Amino acid sequence: MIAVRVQAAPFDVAAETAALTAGRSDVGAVVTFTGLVRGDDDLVALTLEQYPAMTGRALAAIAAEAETRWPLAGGVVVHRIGRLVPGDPIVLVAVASAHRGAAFAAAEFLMDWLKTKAPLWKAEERAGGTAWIAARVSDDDAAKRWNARPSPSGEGRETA
Amino acid sequence: MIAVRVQAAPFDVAAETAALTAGRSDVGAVVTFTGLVRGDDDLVALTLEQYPAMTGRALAAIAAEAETRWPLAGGVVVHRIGRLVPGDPIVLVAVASAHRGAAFAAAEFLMDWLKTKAPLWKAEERAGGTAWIAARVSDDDAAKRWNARPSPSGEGRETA
Amino acid sequence: MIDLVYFAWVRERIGVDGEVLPLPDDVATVADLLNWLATRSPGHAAALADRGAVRVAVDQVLAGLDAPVRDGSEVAVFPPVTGG
Amino acid sequence: MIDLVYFAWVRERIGVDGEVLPLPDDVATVADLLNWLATRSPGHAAALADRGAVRVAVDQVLAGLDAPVRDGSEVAVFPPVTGG
Repeated sequence: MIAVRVQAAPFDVAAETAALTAGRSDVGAVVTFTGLVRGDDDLVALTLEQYPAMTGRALAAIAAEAETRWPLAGGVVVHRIGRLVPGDPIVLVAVASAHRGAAFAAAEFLMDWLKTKAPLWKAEERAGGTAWIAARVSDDDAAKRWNARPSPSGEGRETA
Repeated sequence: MIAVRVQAAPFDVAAETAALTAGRSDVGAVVTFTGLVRGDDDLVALTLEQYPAMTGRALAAIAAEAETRWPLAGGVVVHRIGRLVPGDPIVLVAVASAHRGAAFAAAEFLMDWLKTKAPLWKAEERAGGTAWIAARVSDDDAAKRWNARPSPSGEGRETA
Repeated sequence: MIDLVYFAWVRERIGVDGEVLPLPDDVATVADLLNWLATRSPGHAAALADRGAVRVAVDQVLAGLDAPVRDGSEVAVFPPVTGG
Repeated sequence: MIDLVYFAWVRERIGVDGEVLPLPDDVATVADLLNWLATRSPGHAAALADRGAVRVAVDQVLAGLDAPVRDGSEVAVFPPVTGG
């Protein structure tokens, strides 16, 4: 079961991953991805907006999809919203599985989706003002690779 | 710079990853892999043995190789040795990069190598006795995919 | 009545997070709804000037221009999602 | 002198972690060394019975049977590594 949350508050990676393995001896692999706000091009802050009813539903659906694709022991997805500054953690994906291949693939699948398909909108705040970000084509390509085949294999790791 | 350590003591994932991002705003992605001892087939304990001079050198070499293949902001590899029981964390790979693709690929590359090529020997302790484990072909296949191409792309995520 | 919610620059241009309006009889589809909304204020018109730049969800599910809009629906209008 | 170190079941069968021995004049290669070591005790013989089952590192670098062995080298004998 992969739990999903959208919240303004920070997350505690250690606490989230400890919960995935507590009391179990069938988990051989825990992969975590922590995304942080980069200070590229003098970014001052990033503000994320969600559509709560739709964002939560969409995250739950992709989490369920990951569970059908790979044999997972558990997982958690936490996406932050609100105003974040460079260096702030913005997204956490943690996946537990018996084997490393499934854990890596599921984590990367979830991240590719989150970066492109999650119903979230981002505004970038710089010295010159604040602007809403348009969807990025390269990220869409990264997400598409998961649609091209039914099996959980991957390719093209270069995507950002 | 990817630091490498082989030690009997447990590791602290949160402290290791905090060190990778402290004071920086150019890290967008931190991927961690934590390997845990699985209690398959009534395993009682796993004992790992290293050849200190060779194991440390080999880990440093693969860490340097990962740094030439992907643009990384930093990383750490910690492998435990000695007697470990099911549920115990046994290996940590943490990699920081500007982008998620490089962080995922480098972490998976390091793990494929560690699981197959690291100069370590494992003995499995069960109710019936203790036996040294032979090298596994499927893991070798997982490691080989990184040799087949010069670019840091990947395929065949199914490998365990 | 129809429950309208707006996000990102659609929200900023219209000037409100959302609004609850009586559904006109001649509004049957998402396209009808956008045409009607665009007449309501200069802000609405600015937000909906380029129909290709906005996406619509009916009851939290993405919907095309031909999708039906019914009394009691929640209709969200927003830019293409940018992900996390 | 040659510094020999053993790991895993090679160590267990030989019965010691390692040993420092004078290098015989007729031992020039890894193959020569293994042939000579196998004659030293029943434990050595058991550990080295199947040469295909052991690997050798000279000064911490994997070495083939033809690799030279020199006075002062550290030679490790172990099973194929199983990784972590």
